[in-house]
Amino acid sequence: ASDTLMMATTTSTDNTGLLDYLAPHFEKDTGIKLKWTATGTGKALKLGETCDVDVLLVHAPPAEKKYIEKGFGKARREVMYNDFVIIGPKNDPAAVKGQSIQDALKTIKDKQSAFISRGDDSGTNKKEKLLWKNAGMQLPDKEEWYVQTGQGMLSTINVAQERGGYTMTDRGTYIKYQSQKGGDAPLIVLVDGDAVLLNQYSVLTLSDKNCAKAQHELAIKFSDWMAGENAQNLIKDFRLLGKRLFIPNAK
Amino acid sequence: MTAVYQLKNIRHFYNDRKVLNIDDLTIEKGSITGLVGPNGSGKSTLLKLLIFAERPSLGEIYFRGKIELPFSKAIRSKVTLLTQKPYLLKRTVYDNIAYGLNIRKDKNDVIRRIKTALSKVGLDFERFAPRKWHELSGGEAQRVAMAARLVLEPDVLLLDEPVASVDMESAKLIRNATLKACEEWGTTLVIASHDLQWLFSISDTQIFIFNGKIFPTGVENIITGPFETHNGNQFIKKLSDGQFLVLPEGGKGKTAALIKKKNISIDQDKKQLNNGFNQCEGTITSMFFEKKKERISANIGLNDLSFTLNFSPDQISRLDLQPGKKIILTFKIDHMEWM
Amino acid sequence: MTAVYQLKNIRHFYNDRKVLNIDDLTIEKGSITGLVGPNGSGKSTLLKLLIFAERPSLGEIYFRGKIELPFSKAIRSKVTLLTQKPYLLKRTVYDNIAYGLNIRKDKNDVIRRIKTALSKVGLDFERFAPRKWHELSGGEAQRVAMAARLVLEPDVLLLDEPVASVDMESAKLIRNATLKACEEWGTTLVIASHDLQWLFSISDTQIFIFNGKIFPTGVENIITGPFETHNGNQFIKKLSDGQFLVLPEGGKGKTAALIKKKNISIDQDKKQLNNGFNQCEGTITSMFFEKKKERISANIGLNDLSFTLNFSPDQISRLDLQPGKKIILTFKIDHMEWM
Amino acid sequence: MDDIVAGIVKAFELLFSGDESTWTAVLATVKVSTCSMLLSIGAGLPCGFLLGYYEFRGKQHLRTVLDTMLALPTVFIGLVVFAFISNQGPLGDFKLLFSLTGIAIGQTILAFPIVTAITATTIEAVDPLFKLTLVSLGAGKRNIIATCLWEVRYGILAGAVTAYGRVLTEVGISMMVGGNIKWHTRTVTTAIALETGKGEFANGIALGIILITLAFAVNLSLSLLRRQ
Amino acid sequence: MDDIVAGIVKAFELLFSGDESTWTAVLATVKVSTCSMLLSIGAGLPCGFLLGYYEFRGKQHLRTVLDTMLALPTVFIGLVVFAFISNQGPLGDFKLLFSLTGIAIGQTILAFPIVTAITATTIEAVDPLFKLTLVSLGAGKRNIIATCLWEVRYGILAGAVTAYGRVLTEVGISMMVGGNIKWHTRTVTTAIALETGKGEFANGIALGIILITLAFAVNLSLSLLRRQ
Ligand SMILES: Nc1ncnc2c1ncn2[C@@H]1O[C@H](COP(=O)(O)OP(=O)(O)OP(=O)(O)O)[C@@H](O)[C@H]1O
Ligand SMILES: Nc1ncnc2c1ncn2[C@@H]1O[C@H](COP(=O)(O)OP(=O)(O)OP(=O)(O)O)[C@@H](O)[C@H]1O
Ligand SMILES: [Mg+2]
Ligand SMILES: [Mg+2]
Repeated sequence: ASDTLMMATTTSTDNTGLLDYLAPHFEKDTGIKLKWTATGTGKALKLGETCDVDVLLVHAPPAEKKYIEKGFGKARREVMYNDFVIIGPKNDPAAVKGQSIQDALKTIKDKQSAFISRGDDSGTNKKEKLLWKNAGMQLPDKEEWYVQTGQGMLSTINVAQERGGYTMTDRGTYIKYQSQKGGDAPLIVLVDGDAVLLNQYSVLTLSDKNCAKAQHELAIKFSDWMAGENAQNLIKDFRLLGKRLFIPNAK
Repeated sequence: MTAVYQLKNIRHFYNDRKVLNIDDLTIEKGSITGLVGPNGSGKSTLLKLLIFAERPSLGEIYFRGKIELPFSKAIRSKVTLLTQKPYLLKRTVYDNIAYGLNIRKDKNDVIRRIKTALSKVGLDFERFAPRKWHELSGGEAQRVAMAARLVLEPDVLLLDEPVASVDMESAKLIRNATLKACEEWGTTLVIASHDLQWLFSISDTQIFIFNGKIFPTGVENIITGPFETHNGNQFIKKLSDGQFLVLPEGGKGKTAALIKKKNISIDQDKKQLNNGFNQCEGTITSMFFEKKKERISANIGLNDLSFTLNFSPDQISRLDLQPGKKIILTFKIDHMEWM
Repeated sequence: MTAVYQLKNIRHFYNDRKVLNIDDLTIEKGSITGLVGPNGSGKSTLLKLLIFAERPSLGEIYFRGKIELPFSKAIRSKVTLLTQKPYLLKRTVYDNIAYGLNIRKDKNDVIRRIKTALSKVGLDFERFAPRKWHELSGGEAQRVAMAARLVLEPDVLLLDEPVASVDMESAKLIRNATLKACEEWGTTLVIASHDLQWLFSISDTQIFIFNGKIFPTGVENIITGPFETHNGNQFIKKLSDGQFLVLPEGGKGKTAALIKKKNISIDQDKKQLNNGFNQCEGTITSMFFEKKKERISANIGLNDLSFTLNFSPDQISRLDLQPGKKIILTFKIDHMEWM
Repeated sequence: MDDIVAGIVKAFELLFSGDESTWTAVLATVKVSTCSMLLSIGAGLPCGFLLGYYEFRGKQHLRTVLDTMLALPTVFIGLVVFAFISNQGPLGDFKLLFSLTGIAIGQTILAFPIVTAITATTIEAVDPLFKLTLVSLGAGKRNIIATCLWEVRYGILAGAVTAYGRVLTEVGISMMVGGNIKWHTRTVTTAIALETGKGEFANGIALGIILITLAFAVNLSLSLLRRQ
Repeated sequence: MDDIVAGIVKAFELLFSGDESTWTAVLATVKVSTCSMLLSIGAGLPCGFLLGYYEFRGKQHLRTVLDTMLALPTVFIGLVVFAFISNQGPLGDFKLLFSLTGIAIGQTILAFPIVTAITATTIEAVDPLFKLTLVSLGAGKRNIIATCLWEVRYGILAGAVTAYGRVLTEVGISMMVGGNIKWHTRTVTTAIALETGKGEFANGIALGIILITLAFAVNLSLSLLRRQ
C-alpha cells in the first residue's frame, strides 16, 4: 500500500475546493496519498494534540505559536494567505464603507448595527476578536446587536444576509458566497485592504515527542511540497469564478 | 307487541364463507330469546350483527323499524352485549363497571348502582370492587363483565354464553337478574348458550341455528353426517354400535338432517314395523324440568348422536323413565328433512 | 398404584389473600380426578401449581416423588395444561397444534397426528387446519386448544374447563378422547369443570374445593351465608320462600357449612320430627346418569341453595322421582359441619 | 479519556456555578423540546390512532411512507424549513428564522412520524375483543379513541420517550433553523457541536452530561407518574 | 424554495449520472447502518426481552436509565467513542478512528437503547395468558423467548425501523468518529452537513432525498416481507 498522510485542516481550505485540487498533484509528485478531515481550527489542533492526524493546515498564527510552545507542534511553515474583509448590506446602514477597520467597528458599535460574529473560536473568529481589541473596545458578548452564530463562515454570512447585518469573512468564502448568489449578492465588501486583515495559512508538523507514532517524515514531505515551487504555482493558479482565492507566500 | 328487531334476507360472509343465512327473523320487545346451536353455527355472529358492531354483508336489520348505523345514538345507549370471552378493561372491577355509566355521563348514585349490579351476580362489593382486572378467577371475571352490562339497565341485552364457567349458584343468580331486568325495565333479551337446561329455564322462545340457518320452532334433533348412500337414492347414518338410521332421498352434498320432536315416539321395546320407519335404541342421559312449559326435557344418547325429547310428568311416571334407562325411538323416514 | 403428585402443606397467596390451603393431596397415576367448586375457589390456581407455572407460597409439590422446578425437563415434556380461557398463538390452527411438537423436535408423521388430534375434538382437518387463529368461533377455538394438548400424548393432562362453551356433541367427543388418552397412554388427568354431569361421566374421583380447601370425599352439599344468629349459639340460614335451616354452634365468622350426601334423607311428605332436625321442601331440577357408578345424580333446588343427591335406579322408580317434583329433605343439625 | 473525566468535573462546575450561557442554552432546549413534543403528540396520537385502528385501502402504503419519514435527516428538515421561513421563503414574513419557534416547527416534523408510527403499531396490537367490548358498552367514536389510547398508554409513552430523545438530541434543525445564536437560539446540542468544533472536547462532554441529566429528570418524573 | 426544486432535480442527476462520490457515500452509509443495526438488534432483542418479561427489583430504575439513554446526543456518543479509540485512548491500537467500523460502534450505541426499550415495552404488553400457554405446551426458556419475540414481531419491527431512521440520519457520530473523509468515511449525512456548510443547499437537499429514497427502499422491502 502506498503511504497515506492524515491531515486535519480548517473548513475554508476544503470548502473552497483547494485541497481537492492540490491532493492529486501531491500524490503524483511524492507518491503519498493525502486524506484530510475538515473541521474548526480548534478541533484541528486538538486532533493534532491527540495524535490522530499527522499534519495540520490551519490559519490562526497566535494559536499556532502557542501550540508549538506547549510542545504539541514542532515546526510551522507559512505557505499562503488571503485576506479578511468586512461585508454588509448594499445600503450600508451604518455607513462604514471606505472607513479604516478600527473606525468601521466603532461605527457599527455606536450605531448598534447588527454585527454577526462566528463566535466559534476559529481562526477567523480569533482574528475578529483581535480587531475589536485593536479598536480599543471590550469584546461585545451579550449586546443585542452582536450576534454570535457559533457556525461556519458560510452559515454566518447567511445569517448576516437574513439579518441585514455586517460580518467579517475571509475573501475566499465571500467569493464562494457571491458565486452562489449568481454574482449579485445582497452583501458586499465594505472594508478591506488593511495589513492587519491578512489571513495567514501555515502547515504545522507535530512534535515527535508528543506523538511518537505520527508519520513525521511524510508530514515534512508535505510541508516541503506545499512550500515548494510547484505547489506555490498551483496555489497561485487556483481560481474560483476567475478570482484568485489564495496568494502563496512560502519563504 | 312491537318488534325490536326485524332481520330481512341477511347473508353474512367471512372470507367468502357464508356464516349466516337468515331470511326473516323478528324479535319482540320484552321477549327472552334463546339461541341454541352447535359450535360455529353463527350465534356470536348474529349477536354481533344485532349490536351493529358488524354490518351484514347483505340484507337489512331494522332496529325499532329503522336501519341503524354502527355508533348511532339509538343503539349505543340502548343495546349492550356481553361478549363470549369476557374482556375486562385494564382497571379495577369498580372502574370496569362504571365505564358504561361514565360514557353515558350518568353520575347518579353510581356507587349504589355498582353495588347492586355486583350483588346481582353474587359478588361482594367490598371484596371485589377494588380488585384489578387480572386478580379474578375465570368465573369471577365473567360475572364482573355481566355486572357491567346489568348496571346499564339496557333496553336490549345480548348475552353470549353468560354462564359458561360460572358456578351453579351464580348461574341461578344471573338467571334471576336477567328475568328481573325483563320485568322491571322491559329489557329484551337474546341469549346464546350451550347450557340448555339453564337456557330453557329462562327463555320464552328458542331459536335453533345450524350452519347459519335458523329453525325457529325450538330445538329439533339433528342428525349430522357423514352419510353413506343406501338403496340407490336413500342415505344411511351408521352409529358406532352397529345400529343405523335410514335417511330419505335428496341428501346429496348435505351435512345434516333434522327430525322434529313431535314426530318421534318412545317405546319400552322394539316392535315389528314396516320399511318406512327408523327404530333404534338410545339411553336417557339426563332429564331436567322446563319450568316455563311445565314439562320435562330428556336427553337421549344414540351413540354419537343425541336427541332431546319433551315429556309431561305423567308420561315420565307411566313409562318409568329415568336417567340411565334404555328406550326405543321410532320415527318415519319421510319425517326427516335435509338441512 | 404410584402417586404422580403429592402435595404437602400447600399455602398459596395472592397479595396476602390465601387462595389455596391444602394439607395433603395425592394424585395417582392413571387416575381421572375431577375438581369441583364455586368460582374463585382455587381450581385454576391448583392446576397452575400442578404444572409448576407458579410455585406455591408455602409447602411442597412432589412430582413422581421429586420437587420440580419451573421449566424442568421432567415437567416440560410430560405435563400439559389446557388453560381456562383458551389462548391461541397468532398463527394458523395447524401451526398452533404443531407448536408443542415442534418444541419437542418431534417431526414424526406430524400431519397425520394433527389430523387425528383435530378429529378427536370433532374438527375437520381440511376445513380448519389452514384457518387463522381469529377465524374461529368461541367453541372452535376451545377445541383447537384441546387438540393442541391431545396431540402431545402427555403423561399428565390438566384441563381447566375444557367444555365451557363447547357444544354437546363435542363435549362427548372430548370426553371420549380423554378416556382414550387415559387408557392408551396411561395419562393421568385432572379436570376442573362446572359441568358436573359431564365431569361425573368422566372422573373416577372428585375433589371438592371451597375457599382454597379441599374436601376429597366427593361433592358435598354446601350451605353458604349470610347467616343470622339463633337461640344464642346456633345460626340460621333464611331461604327466600320463608323456609329456614338451623345450623349448629361454632359458626362465628364462617361463610359456609357442609352437609354430606349420605346424611340427607328423602321423603314424599313432611313428618313430625324433634328439634334436632332440619326439614325442608325442595324441587328436583335435573337428574343425570353417572355411568361409572351406575347411579343417578339429582339436583335439588332449595330456593337459592342447591343440593346434589345420589340415587339408585330402584329408588327413583320407587319414589317416582322426576324433574319438577317437590320432595322433602331431612337431616340432623349436628351432621352439618362448618367449613 | 482525560477529556471524559474533565468533562464530568466540568459538568458539575457549569451546573452549580450557574454559568449563564449554559443555563440559557438549557432553558432554550427545554422550551423548544417541550413545545415540539406537545405539538407532535397532539397531532401524532390521533393520526396514529386512525392508522392503527382502521383498515382501509392504501394503509400499508401509508405505513411505509410513515416509516420512511422516520429517516428524515435533521439537516434535511432544517433545510426545507429554512427554505420556507427564510426571508425569501413563502413564510418569510413571520420572521420565524433564527427563532426558537422555528426550531420547534422543525422538531415537530421530526417527532411526529415517531409518535404516529409507534402509536399506530401499539393500537394495531390491541385485542379486537377490546374494541368489541367498548362498542358493546355503548362507547362512541371519541370514547373509543380515548379509551384505546389510555389502554395502551405504556406503548405510547415509549414512543413519546423515543421521540423526546430524538428531539432533545437533534442538531441539524437547531443549527440550520435556529442558527445557534448565543443567548438566543443556542441549545445544548448546538453548544455541544460548537464546543466540539472548537476542540473543547471536555466542554462538549460536560454539556452532553447536562443534556442527559435533563433527560433523566424528565424520565424519572414519567416513571414516577407511571408507577401511580 | 428554489433550492428545494433545484435539489430534487439534482438528486436525480446525482443518482442517474452515477456520480462516484455520491455513490461512495451511499455505499458507506449502507454498510455502516446495516452493520450497526445488526449489532444493536442482536444485543437489543434479548436485553429487551429480559427487561420486558421478567419482574425484578430495580427493573423500573433500569427502564428509566434506558429511557434516558434514548436521549444520548450523537455528538456526545461520538466524543466518548473518540476518547476510547483515539490514538491516546485505551483502544487506540485498533486504529478504529476515521474508519467505518468506528462509526458502526458509535451507531450501535445509539440504536441499542431504542431497540431494547421498544422491545421491552412490546413484550410487557404481551398477555400473561400467552406465557402460561407456552409453558403449558412445554416451552423451555429459549422457546419462550423465540415465540414471544415472534408473536410481537410487528412491535419490534416498529422499534427497529425507528432505530434505523435514527442511525441512518445521525451526523454527530459519523462526523466525530469517521471524520467525513472523502472516499473513505464520508456518509450521506456528513456529506449533507458538508454541502450545507458550504452553502450548497440544493446539494444538501439532493443528498437528503437520496437518503430518504434509501430508507424508502428498505421500508418497502420490509412491508412486502410483512405482508407475507
Ligand atoms: N373473524 C372470523 N373470520 C372468519 N371466520 C370466522 C370469524 N369468526 C367466526 N368465524 C366463523 O364463522 C362461523 C360462525 O362463528 P360464530 O362465532 O358465530 O359461531 P358460534 O355459533 O358463536 O359458535 P360457538 O358456539 O363456538 O361460540 C364459524 O364457522 C367460525 O369458524
Ligand atoms: N392473579 C391474581 N391475583 C390476585 N388474585 C387472584 C389472581 N388470580 C386469581 N385470584 C383469586 O384467587 C382465587 C382463586 O382463583 P382461581 O382462578 O383459582 O379460581 P377458580 O376456582 O379457578 O374459579 P373459576 O371457577 O371462576 O375459574 C379467587 O378468589 C381469585 O379472585
Ligand atoms: Mg359463539
Ligand atoms: Mg378457574
